[in-house]
Amino acid sequence: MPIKKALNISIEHVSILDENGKFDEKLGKNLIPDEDVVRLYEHIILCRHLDEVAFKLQRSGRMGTYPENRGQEATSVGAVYALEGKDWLVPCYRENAGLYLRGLPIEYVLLHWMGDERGNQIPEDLHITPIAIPIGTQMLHATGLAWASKYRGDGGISCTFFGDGATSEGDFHEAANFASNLDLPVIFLCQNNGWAISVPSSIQSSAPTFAQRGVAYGMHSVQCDGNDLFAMVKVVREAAERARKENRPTFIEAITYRLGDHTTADDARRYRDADTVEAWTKKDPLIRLRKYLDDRKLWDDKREKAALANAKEAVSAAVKRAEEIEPPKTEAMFNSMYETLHDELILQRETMRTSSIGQNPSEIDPAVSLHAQDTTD
Amino acid sequence: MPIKKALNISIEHVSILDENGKFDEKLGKNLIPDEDVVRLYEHIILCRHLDEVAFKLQRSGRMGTYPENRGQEATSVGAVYALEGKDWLVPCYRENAGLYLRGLPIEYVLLHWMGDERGNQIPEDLHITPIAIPIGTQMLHATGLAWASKYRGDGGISCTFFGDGATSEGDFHEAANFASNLDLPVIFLCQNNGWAISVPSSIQSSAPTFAQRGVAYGMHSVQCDGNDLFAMVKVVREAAERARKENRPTFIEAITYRLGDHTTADDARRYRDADTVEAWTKKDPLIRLRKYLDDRKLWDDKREKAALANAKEAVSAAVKRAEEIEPPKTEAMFNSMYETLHDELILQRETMRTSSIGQNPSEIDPAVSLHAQDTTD
Amino acid sequence: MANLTLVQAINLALIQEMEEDDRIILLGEDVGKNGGVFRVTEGLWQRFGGDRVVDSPLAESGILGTSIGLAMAGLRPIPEIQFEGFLGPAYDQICTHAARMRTRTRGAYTVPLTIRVPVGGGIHAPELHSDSPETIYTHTPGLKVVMPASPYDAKGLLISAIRDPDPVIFFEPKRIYRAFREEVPEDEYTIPIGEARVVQEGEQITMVSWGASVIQCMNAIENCNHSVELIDLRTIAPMDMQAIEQSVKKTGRCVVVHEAPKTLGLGAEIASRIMEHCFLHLEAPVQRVAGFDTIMPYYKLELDYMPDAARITKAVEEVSAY
Amino acid sequence: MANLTLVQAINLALIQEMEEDDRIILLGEDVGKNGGVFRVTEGLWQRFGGDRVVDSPLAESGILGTSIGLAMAGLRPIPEIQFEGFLGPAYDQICTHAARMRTRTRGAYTVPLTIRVPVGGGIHAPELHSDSPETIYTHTPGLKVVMPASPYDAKGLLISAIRDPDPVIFFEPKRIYRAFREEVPEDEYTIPIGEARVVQEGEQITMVSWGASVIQCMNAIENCNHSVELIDLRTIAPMDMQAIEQSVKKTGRCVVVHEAPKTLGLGAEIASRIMEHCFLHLEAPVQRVAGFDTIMPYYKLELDYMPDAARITKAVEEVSAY
Ligand SMILES: Cc1ncc(C[n+]2csc(CCOP(=O)(O)OP(=O)(O)O)c2C)c(N)n1
Ligand SMILES: Cc1ncc(C[n+]2csc(CCOP(=O)(O)OP(=O)(O)O)c2C)c(N)n1
Ligand SMILES: [Mg+2]
Ligand SMILES: [Mg+2]
Repeated sequence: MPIKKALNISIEHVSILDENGKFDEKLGKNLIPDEDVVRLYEHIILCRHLDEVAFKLQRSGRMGTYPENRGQEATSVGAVYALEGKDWLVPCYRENAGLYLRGLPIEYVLLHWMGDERGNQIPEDLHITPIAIPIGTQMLHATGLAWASKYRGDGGISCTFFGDGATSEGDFHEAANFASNLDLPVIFLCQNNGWAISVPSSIQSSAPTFAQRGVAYGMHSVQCDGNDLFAMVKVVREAAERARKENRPTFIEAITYRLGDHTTADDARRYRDADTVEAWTKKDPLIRLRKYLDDRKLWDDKREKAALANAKEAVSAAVKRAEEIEPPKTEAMFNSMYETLHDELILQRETMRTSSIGQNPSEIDPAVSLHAQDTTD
Repeated sequence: MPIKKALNISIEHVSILDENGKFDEKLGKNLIPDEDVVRLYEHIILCRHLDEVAFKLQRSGRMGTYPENRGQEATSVGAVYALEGKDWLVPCYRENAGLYLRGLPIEYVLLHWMGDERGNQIPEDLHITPIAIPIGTQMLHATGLAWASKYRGDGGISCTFFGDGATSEGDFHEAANFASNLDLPVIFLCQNNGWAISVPSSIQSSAPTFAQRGVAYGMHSVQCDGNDLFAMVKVVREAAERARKENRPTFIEAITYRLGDHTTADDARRYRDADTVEAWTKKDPLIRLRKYLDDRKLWDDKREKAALANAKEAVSAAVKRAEEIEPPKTEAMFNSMYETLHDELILQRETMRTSSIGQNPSEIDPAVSLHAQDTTD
Repeated sequence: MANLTLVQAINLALIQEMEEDDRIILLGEDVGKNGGVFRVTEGLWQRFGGDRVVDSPLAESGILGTSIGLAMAGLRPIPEIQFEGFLGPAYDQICTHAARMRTRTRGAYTVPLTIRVPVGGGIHAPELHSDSPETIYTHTPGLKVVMPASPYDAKGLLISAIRDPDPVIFFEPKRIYRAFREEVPEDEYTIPIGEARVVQEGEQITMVSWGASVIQCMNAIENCNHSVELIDLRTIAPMDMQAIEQSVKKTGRCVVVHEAPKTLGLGAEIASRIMEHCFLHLEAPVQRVAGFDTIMPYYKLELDYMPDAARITKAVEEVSAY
Repeated sequence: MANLTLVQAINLALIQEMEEDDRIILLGEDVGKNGGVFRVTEGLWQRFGGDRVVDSPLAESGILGTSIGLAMAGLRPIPEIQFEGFLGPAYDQICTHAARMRTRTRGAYTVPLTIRVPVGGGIHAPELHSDSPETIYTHTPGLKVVMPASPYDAKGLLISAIRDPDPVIFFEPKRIYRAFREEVPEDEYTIPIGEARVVQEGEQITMVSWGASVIQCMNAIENCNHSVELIDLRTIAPMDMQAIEQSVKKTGRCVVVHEAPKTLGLGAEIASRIMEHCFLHLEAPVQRVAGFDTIMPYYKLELDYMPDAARITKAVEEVSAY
């Protein structure tokens, strides 16, 4: 057979709670206990409210650039719910909802965007790495963290979050390739939200799916509805099991949509039409979750109101904590450069100068400026 | 259908003249006219001889590190044969055989490895870019060159050559992704020769094929026997047509084997066993081509002898040209830094100094060293 | 003549050069319909179409490497890297290929491209959006590095960069993208790469700077009792040493001001060359008012990091009292 | 005590540290069964197994980025980059993450890793196998940069680097990998990072160098009529300015020698600091004997590019006649 098949592959798409609130009982059964669905729904309400508040903080000059998570919350919430506390979360910047679920206090993220490194001083036991600004780079850290877990045999795995745009970076490729070839327990969770700032996802990949990116590495790859909390929990749980039991990575394409601007520095009306956004608004994970809860009599307007009130309280307390933190001391920018600072750095910190005469004021004494007089004639 | 197929894909493996010399008449018919098979066979004989000579040149200190092509010649020869003169060849360093077929004088490659930049001063009409030392980087140039061809509408395409190891680099990913998403006429020709120096290809990819790397980009991908001149011509010709007519890239995995050491600086016995090498020796493209020609009465020992004599003459003439070139002038390292050199560079070139006093010898004159005396007391 | 911001001056230069030369292709992240995150390429996609103003995949090595291929084929690509902090992934293509192709091939291949990159701090941006990496590329032979400090210079220098047969990194000081306006001629004009500008003449102290720091220098000079000669380098590589030498031989004192960290910031090269060229004329050691040898902090502390008028003024006073 | 080459001294240090500390993992291209292309890791794969000595895929950003993750988790990865010319793809991970993680997180995360990289010219290697990129990483706050010039120092410095809680780039001057042997104690010992070594004392001229150039300096001094004090920096970042200052205040004259291009080579920083710290003691401008501001040429011309004893000697004579 001179022409023969070298490979045959297919990728599945998973959906359980669809955009109309239709629930697949078979797939969804026992996936999430009722009380947890309620809790996660409340959590998303809180995160949604936080986004609103953060947006206003930025607009009123109380915070720098901020990236809304609005509309995408189910992706990270579902993923983190499906993981264990010892598993590493290696985020980009659009998965706050998941990080809070793990236990990251809200003010950390606020502080980060308020231009304060203390927002990254993440408590050790949370197993969360700091928000990654350079796109695509953090996936390699996830690979390394997973490797450490495997090396130590501590049973932990890594889950790294990134956007459709991030899959275009070489670092994504190298991370996925390392994970697959070295058999590392990593979940690559691609949040395909349709956009990388103003660039549509079709420029990042002209292939029918992003999920097939994972095929390159011989990695199990799957696509799912990222606005479907249940689908997220299912695929991440399966991926986590694959990682924990077989040390094999998984690539997940979660299809979602960025309902807001890229960040507060962006104006999405410049490059996308309102109709598409409108259509996606109807696929909001909150809407279908509410319907799910309503159908099962797990929720009502009173509880909704209470949840919102709780959210407001929690968010405003967090904002207060973020805003009332004492201003960072100037010396902070020196102090954590190394475990032990070298002389030049100490001198710069003590004098707040880089000009040598200023660092050594005795040199300004006219008595020592002999030399200057010597040569001016 | 909450779980549905998002994608179904398969990859073909093409073989026409197999390792036993068995020829698939249907696929191979009219692929290469007899006289061209003879010519290409003779060409590979020449390249094989060149490798031997180059090896000896290195061992006797007349040349630096040199990478043998031995055993892989059919890959690049088949590819270049299937392309047109206006198409860009964007090589790594293990496709000399193809470059010579295009018309690159042998002494260019020799000069390169003799540590002489003039070996890269490639005549314009050859459409060959210089040997690329940093692995993986040249594929992006191929993407850009193909883009320029498309932009100008000159009908040209690009074919870039690289190894199995190179597919692990982020630049490969970015090149393939750009080519696919911007619809550029590029052929990505992966020479999977089993090794990246001492590292087996299984460390570069644990997937069943390298060909599936291309699937990630929604790119047509195919695997073939890289030691089969006919299969190479077929897949590259089809890829070229796809590029020329549809501006679509193709990923080709050509399975071959590095029969020699990685380079003359390597000793492959340290990391691989003789048996595997022995087995691959039998799959040498020359052996099966000779059988093909014998079967068709296109060849005999007399012609073989004549071909070898011709090869010896051509190679020794090339070595002579490479060795008899006048030594490069020191100033050459300055002269092509920019189209117009800046003052500092001219000064460095004229004085061959970087120390300022040396660049301005008047400063050494005792008459001007007044200052020194002034301050020593 | 129009009264333009630096952003508008660059935009105008791009339009005019693209009208003249259809070998020019712009590429980068968000440079198309959106007109760039700073709106530098605003309107160009609409004017020249998607074949010449191209939103690329999110991959800086890809942008640069592809541009190198375009340039080797004789086109004139102008890649944009969205922020200086994202030059990192493109570093390898810039330094191992763009900078080396001409000399590696002894002139058979050249890489005429202009890499546009917003640079520097002071706008309350997130991490990695406020750095000053000019040392990295100035230390790399084969590149030219340009950084304008005014709208007028921006237009003239960018046109020179685009027409230059060698790779040029065009750093745009984002802090002054819209900080002030200046009269900019409608017609095309060039400012030669490699020539500094004496912003203001003076007799007692030479001050050397470039980019947004030039404005800090002007602020410092305003409230200063000394006669300061301010030189705006405009081109960082190659450096106009003649202008510096001439001035320092007159003043005998020099202060260099830059945002990049002190250690191996460009100030080190300037100070060394001044010592080499003007040793007998120096009345005081050349002073560097620079960023600290720390990572550029997040924005709450960025103004503590960056040289400002106060730090510059102090250095001026100290160096003149020396 | 054993009489070892620099390669052997490094190999020994790796073995001893790996025996002591099972958090150490080596990774890189060909470091496993093959023992590295320079045989620096020879025998380690056989001794410690494939879990601790790992042949990685061919991807430098991958090697570094993965190492950063390993280090953040508390392990002590020692990645090897096969040649300095291939640091390019790893540049972004080194500079945007390894160097920044501690200060970005105010100490919550640290990146204790040792990046081993053969460096420099003089061995007739192909393109991009002979460069000297120390400036790039010395200008990047958050890193430490080390380069030994002898087997003894190599062992002691490498052990310090491995035990250092911050990221260290350990440059290995490949030209002297096997150029000579030296007595190296069997037992473990450390040489502190940040301390220079006075190779030879002298009164008239201070000479500062590091790595393989130290040998060129010694050759130059041998045939020299002046009393030269030779300082081997050993650590490039942070620099031992005290040692330099002390010497230059005594001699009043200084020559710095390095392979990297002159412009913004480390010589610029050393010269500037000397001017800043020793202005009134200087009898002559600090002289830089460095690589030219060209791309390191292919090997036929590499010796014309690199500072050798003849160029150093000339500079010594000139600076003393000044
Ligand atoms: C290396 C790098 N290049 C460019 C940027 C600028 N930038 C910030 S976010 C972004 C788009 C990211 O898109 P995607 O990965 O899809 O994530 P999303 O914002 O949609 O969640 C870009 C280009 C960056 N932060 N890092
Ligand atoms: C960026 C980079 N990293 C490392 C090297 C060192 N190196 C040279 S060849 C090689 C292996 C290449 O393997 P492959 O791509 O399979 O090509 P082959 O040599 O097998 O033809 C390596 C690691 C390099 N040249 N460039
Ligand atoms: Mg996105
Ligand atoms: Mg190979």
